[in-house]
Amino acid sequence: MSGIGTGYDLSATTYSPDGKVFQTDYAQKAVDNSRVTSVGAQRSREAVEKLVVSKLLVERSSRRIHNIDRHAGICMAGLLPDGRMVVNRAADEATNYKSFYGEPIPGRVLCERLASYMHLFNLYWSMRPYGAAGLLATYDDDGPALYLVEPSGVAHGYFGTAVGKARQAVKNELEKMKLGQITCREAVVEAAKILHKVHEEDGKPFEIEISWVCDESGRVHQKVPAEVLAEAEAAAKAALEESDMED
Amino acid sequence: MARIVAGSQITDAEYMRDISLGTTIIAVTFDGGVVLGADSRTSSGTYIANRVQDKITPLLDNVYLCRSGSASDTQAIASYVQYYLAQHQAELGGPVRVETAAKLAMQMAYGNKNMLQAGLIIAGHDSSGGSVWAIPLGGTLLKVPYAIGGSGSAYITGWCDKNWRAGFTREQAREFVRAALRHAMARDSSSGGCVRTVVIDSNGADREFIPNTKLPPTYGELAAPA
Amino acid sequence: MLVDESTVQKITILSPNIGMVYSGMGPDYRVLVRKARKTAQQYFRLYQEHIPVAQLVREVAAVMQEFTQSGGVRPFGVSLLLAGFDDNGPQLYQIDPSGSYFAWKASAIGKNMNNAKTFLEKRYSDEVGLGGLGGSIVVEAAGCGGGSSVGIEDAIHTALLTLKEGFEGQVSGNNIEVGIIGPDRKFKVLSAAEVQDYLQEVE
Amino acid sequence: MSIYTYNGAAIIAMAGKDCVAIGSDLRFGVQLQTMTTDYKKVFQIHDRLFVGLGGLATDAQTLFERLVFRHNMYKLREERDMKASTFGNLLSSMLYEKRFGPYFASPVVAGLEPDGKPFLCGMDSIGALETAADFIVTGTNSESLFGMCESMWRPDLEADELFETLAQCLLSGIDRDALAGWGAVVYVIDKNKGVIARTLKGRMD
Amino acid sequence: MLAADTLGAYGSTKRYKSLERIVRVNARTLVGAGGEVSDFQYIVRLLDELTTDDYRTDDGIELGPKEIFSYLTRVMYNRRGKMDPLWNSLVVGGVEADGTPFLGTVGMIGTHYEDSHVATGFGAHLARPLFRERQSDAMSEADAEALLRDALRVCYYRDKQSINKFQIAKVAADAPAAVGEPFALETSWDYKAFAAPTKWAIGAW
Amino acid sequence: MGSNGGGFDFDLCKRNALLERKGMAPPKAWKTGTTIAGVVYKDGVVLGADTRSTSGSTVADKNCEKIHYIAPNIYCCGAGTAADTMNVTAMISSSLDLHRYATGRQSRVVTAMTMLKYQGHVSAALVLGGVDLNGPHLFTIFPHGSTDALPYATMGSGSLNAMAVFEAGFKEDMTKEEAMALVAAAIRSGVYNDLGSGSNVDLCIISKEGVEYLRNHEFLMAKTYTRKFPVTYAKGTAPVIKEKLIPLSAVDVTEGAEEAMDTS
Amino acid sequence: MQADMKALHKMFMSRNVTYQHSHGRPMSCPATAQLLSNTLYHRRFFPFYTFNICAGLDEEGRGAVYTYDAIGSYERTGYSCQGSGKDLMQPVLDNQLKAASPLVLPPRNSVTELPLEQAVDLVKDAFVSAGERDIYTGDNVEILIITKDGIKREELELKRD
Repeated sequence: MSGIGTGYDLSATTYSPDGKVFQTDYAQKAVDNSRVTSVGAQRSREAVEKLVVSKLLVERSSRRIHNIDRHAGICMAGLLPDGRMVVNRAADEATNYKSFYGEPIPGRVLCERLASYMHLFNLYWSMRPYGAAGLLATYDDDGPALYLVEPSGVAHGYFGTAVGKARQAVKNELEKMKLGQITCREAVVEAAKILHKVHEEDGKPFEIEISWVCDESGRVHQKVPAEVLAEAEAAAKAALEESDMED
Repeated sequence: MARIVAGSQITDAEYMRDISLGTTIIAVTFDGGVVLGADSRTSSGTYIANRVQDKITPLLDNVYLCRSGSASDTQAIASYVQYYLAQHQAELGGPVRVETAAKLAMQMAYGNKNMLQAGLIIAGHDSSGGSVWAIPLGGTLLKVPYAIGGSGSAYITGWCDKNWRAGFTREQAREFVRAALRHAMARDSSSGGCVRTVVIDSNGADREFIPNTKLPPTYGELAAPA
Repeated sequence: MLVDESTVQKITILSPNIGMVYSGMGPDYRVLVRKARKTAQQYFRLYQEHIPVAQLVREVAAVMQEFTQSGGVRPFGVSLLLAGFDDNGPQLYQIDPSGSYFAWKASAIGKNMNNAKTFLEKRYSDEVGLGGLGGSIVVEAAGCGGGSSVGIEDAIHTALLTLKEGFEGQVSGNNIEVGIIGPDRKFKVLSAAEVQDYLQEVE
Repeated sequence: MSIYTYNGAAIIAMAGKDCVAIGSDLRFGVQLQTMTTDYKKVFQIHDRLFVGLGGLATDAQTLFERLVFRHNMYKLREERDMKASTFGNLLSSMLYEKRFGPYFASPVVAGLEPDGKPFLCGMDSIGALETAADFIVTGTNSESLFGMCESMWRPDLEADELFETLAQCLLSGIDRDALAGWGAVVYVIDKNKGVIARTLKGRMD
Repeated sequence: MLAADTLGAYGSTKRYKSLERIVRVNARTLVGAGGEVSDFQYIVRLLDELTTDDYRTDDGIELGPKEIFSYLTRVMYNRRGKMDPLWNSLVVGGVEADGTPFLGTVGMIGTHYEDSHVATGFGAHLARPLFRERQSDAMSEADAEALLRDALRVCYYRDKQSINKFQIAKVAADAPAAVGEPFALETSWDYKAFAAPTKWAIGAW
Repeated sequence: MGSNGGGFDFDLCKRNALLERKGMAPPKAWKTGTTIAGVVYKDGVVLGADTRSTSGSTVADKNCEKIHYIAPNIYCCGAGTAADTMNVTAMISSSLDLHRYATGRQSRVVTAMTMLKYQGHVSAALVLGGVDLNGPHLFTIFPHGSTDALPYATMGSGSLNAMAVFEAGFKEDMTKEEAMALVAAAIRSGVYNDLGSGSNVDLCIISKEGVEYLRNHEFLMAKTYTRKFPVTYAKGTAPVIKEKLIPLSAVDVTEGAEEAMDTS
Repeated sequence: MQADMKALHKMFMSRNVTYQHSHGRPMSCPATAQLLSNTLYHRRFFPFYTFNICAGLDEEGRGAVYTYDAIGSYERTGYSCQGSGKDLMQPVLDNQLKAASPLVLPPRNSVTELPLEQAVDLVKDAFVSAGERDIYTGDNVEILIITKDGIKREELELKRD
């Protein structure tokens, strides 16, 4: 990552000798260091935990998960303003698609359009890449789906993934789970557990925000109902105590 | 003579327009007589002026007329034909042949073709059995096994061709007429209300009135609670 | 006499407030009745008011006069008595085939009108009641009117007596007709029964 | 321009207690040009009956001549003056007779019945008769006349008060009508005092 | 409470018989329409965009009937301004956030008003007289539905383009907007006089 | 007497057509915007009408009569051109009079209906009601000449409003009171909902026993405000230039002179 | 036309708010009158189908009535009336508020000095008369009385036929 001072990292149109575009890497860095860790799991649900910047912050006011259309939602990690730009773009794509084709935009298409949109910013010197990545959860005729769209323009479908500060820890946990079989509700609890576990070390207060789009929600992307969220958090805390006792 | 302009001052408000028998009319022969049928809706513009009009008018005891087109024109024609036929019957001293009545009506319709808007079907029973005569707008006269007329007939042309069979019994003929009318009324907004049928055979005419509620629903409609 | 007397109707109503009777040729009379009724209707159509007696008499007289002066037609073979009530009160008129007409207090036309008239002159006095019109089947008609005080009863009696005078055979409800009109301006032809009652009173 | 506004007219008739008043403007004009300023549109048939004729002047005049003829014939035949109501019906029949080629005149009849009761009626060009107990108006700007009468008229006005009310209605109504004006004439017919004719000064524009 | 029949007429043909003419815009608002179906579908698409925006902002605030009514008025008025009107007459019914009921109607030229009862097309002539007599803001839901049914029956009798298949949609403070299933009304055709209108009048029709 | 005995006179047609070609639009005849209605009840017929006639958008007559006499047992409500309804019904009424004189029998409603069937030109939409030997009858006659026989019917610009009330409220074999109430409600519905109808409600009940013509049966609304400061003009305020008293013409009636008459 | 009328009202409401933002006080009556004139003329070739009157107090607190045609020409008068009942009401107002004829001395100018109570009485009577004869006038009259101490609203029922 040591492009600093080499002069190769000044614009997205310059390659370093070893074929890297440092602007893109830096953008990815922005995402990785964001204090937000967002988790997508079981192909159609995403959860995100946000570090509470200060006690003065009103709970639930800093939103990370946004609706794009009835069947699609996105959770942004990385620079918040950049994230909003992507969300708005996603919303426009969804609206255009519907007004043109008369039906909701398929997940695949939305992801691909978002990816190419973000990729655009990696081609011209006058633009800097987005310092944000989006976890896109959709449910359409082809079933539920989860995508991760990165600043580089790369986007893949996932059963489960994570992005942001504690992404590696979360991914490890996810791999342990048999993501194919568990139901939506269980997935919410698992996600809450992982997020709590991951945050346990640095002890800073944090807030979690979970939304889902699945059969139970009538294929509509919406915030997980309050009682489900509470239940999940409670389970997560309980799980933490057990693990404290174990080791 | 200068064209009389009296009419110009009178605005053609909805109810002042000439009343039209939007109409579906039908007449069918069967061995031993004929069945005539008609709906009961007359309208002016989109307003139903009369929802229970009787469009099957007696010309003689054994000859009836189905009227479609302009209400005033057909009523005028019907009264003239009734008048001449009555005279003719007196003159003959015996029953008048259906064909004569049809010819008379044709003279009336053909003679005034550019002033009239009348689609007529004349049907009756006489010594030569049941017969149906169709007189469309221009005043042509055609003897036909069965005839359909009025704006509603367009919707049931196919249906009638498929379901018509020579040698209907009296009841089959009546059922054919009822079903044809029902389907026309289901699709043509100018036809509706109830179904009136008249069966004419050797012993005279038998009228039937089927209220709208007794008509079984067609596709897309709901059965009306009694 | 095989004639079903009840079907013979000599007194006719021309307009709600005017009646007429004739003596002479029936068919001629019918023509005049039709014309008179049409004239009355036309007047009403124009003014929405019933035609005054005098005007109708003038029109009928004019028609009859025409038939005395036009080619190809013969005068009407009838004398008419018209009685009516309008704004100018009760009136009785007589029209002759010549078309000349006069207003009478009481009058008689027909076969023995002379003695009938003399009879009337003797009987008549100003106070005799309102216009009354009598007609009998035989070509004989009598009428009396004018005056106001006594009332319609006397007018009828006078008329009946006059008819009886020159009547061959027994007078009865069927062979005598009486038409009356009073201040209610509604000309009525009495039924055979009513005539019969008055006849008793007159006996 | 409708035929009614070829000449221009404003006529009001009003009923009071045992009296009627009828008045009209005095302008005779052809379209926008004024020809004379003393053209009365109200005519006397007999001393208890007046008729006002608005609309096309030529038709109004012809109609008036025919009315006088018919009234004289009636008087000769029936030896009495025509009742106001009878005259109204006669006029209505005469107009309807020409139903398919009508006179373009809209008459107003005002008079006293033999028993002294006021009689008012008005008609359209084909004789649709309208009798009224309060007032009848006609003219090129009949709406302004209607407005005035509707707010000024009160029942049982004495003869003088009736005259004043009618004068005000006529003058203010005329002011808002380009084709009528140049002063006015008002006749007041009273059961006992007979007929008083007054000429009013109005704006000469 | 809104009501409509389910007929999509194509000229004088009763072509489509299960056309939903009342649409649930969101939990608190219903929109019904008469007239050109294609234009109405366009309007529904517009409304969908509006509600999707609402959905996306996901701030718990939803467009109420008053806002939708004013939005639709602007749409209709502006299209009329461009001489290319949406050929519809719309009825907007709903409950505000505080539960107060809302009812308004917009015509194709932008004429819009709120009232406690509205009706479009034939309804204006046939239904409103009944509403004026029997509607009161305090009436119970059952009475309101009965009144609506009577009005629908009259429209079915007298309007050529109607069928005996109706939908009633309701929204209340305590009940989210819902469009009911199509139903048919009982109708009466069995008066003796209907069976043989001219029995006692030979020569009549 | 009438110049041509009640027929029509077409002299002015040519001139009027010329004027029209010159752009002089003919004046608008008074129309009765009108709500008229009729209903058959147990032993008779009830007819109803409003009382407003309009000329354009102005009320010409606030209390005109729209129920016309045809025969002692037949009345007819008219909508359309005011003059036409008045005169058409009067013409038929007078020919029916003549007919009654000739037949000596009560006129039939069907006869009146057949005579009223005009083939256009005359714009009169009629609701004809009456009771004859065949019982109560109610017919509608449209301007172009078509007729309907109905137990309840409405015509005129307010016909839809009135029909709504009928369709909702009609029952067979109603009593006289029920029928009167229903027709009055129908007319009121027209009066309130239709611009062309207004003022009062006239009813006419015809039954075997006879006819009750209730003119202004319901007087709906009077003016809602009278001036607190009525303007009165003292005598002499109007600018009078000339004043003339026109003497009453002495009515000289010459007495009929007695003439000698031969009474041969 | 009701749609144009409401559109104008809506436009004025918003213009008044923006005016208040930039000027710190509501628009004066003459200003509103001028704005209405401009707005109407703006649609010179596709006019607002409305009858317009603008009334209020001018800067000195004196009553002001502005009357308009459809495309914006306006003038300040003492009194005015518009709408389908205009012809019916106009002469009544002239009669009471203007001299019967210009020749009458002393000349009375156009600004009426009727006391409030009589003015309201005249307005109500004018509407009732118009309601009688004009079929488009009726149901209800909304009367706004604008004085220096505020706007009072009165209602008068009319015949509903």
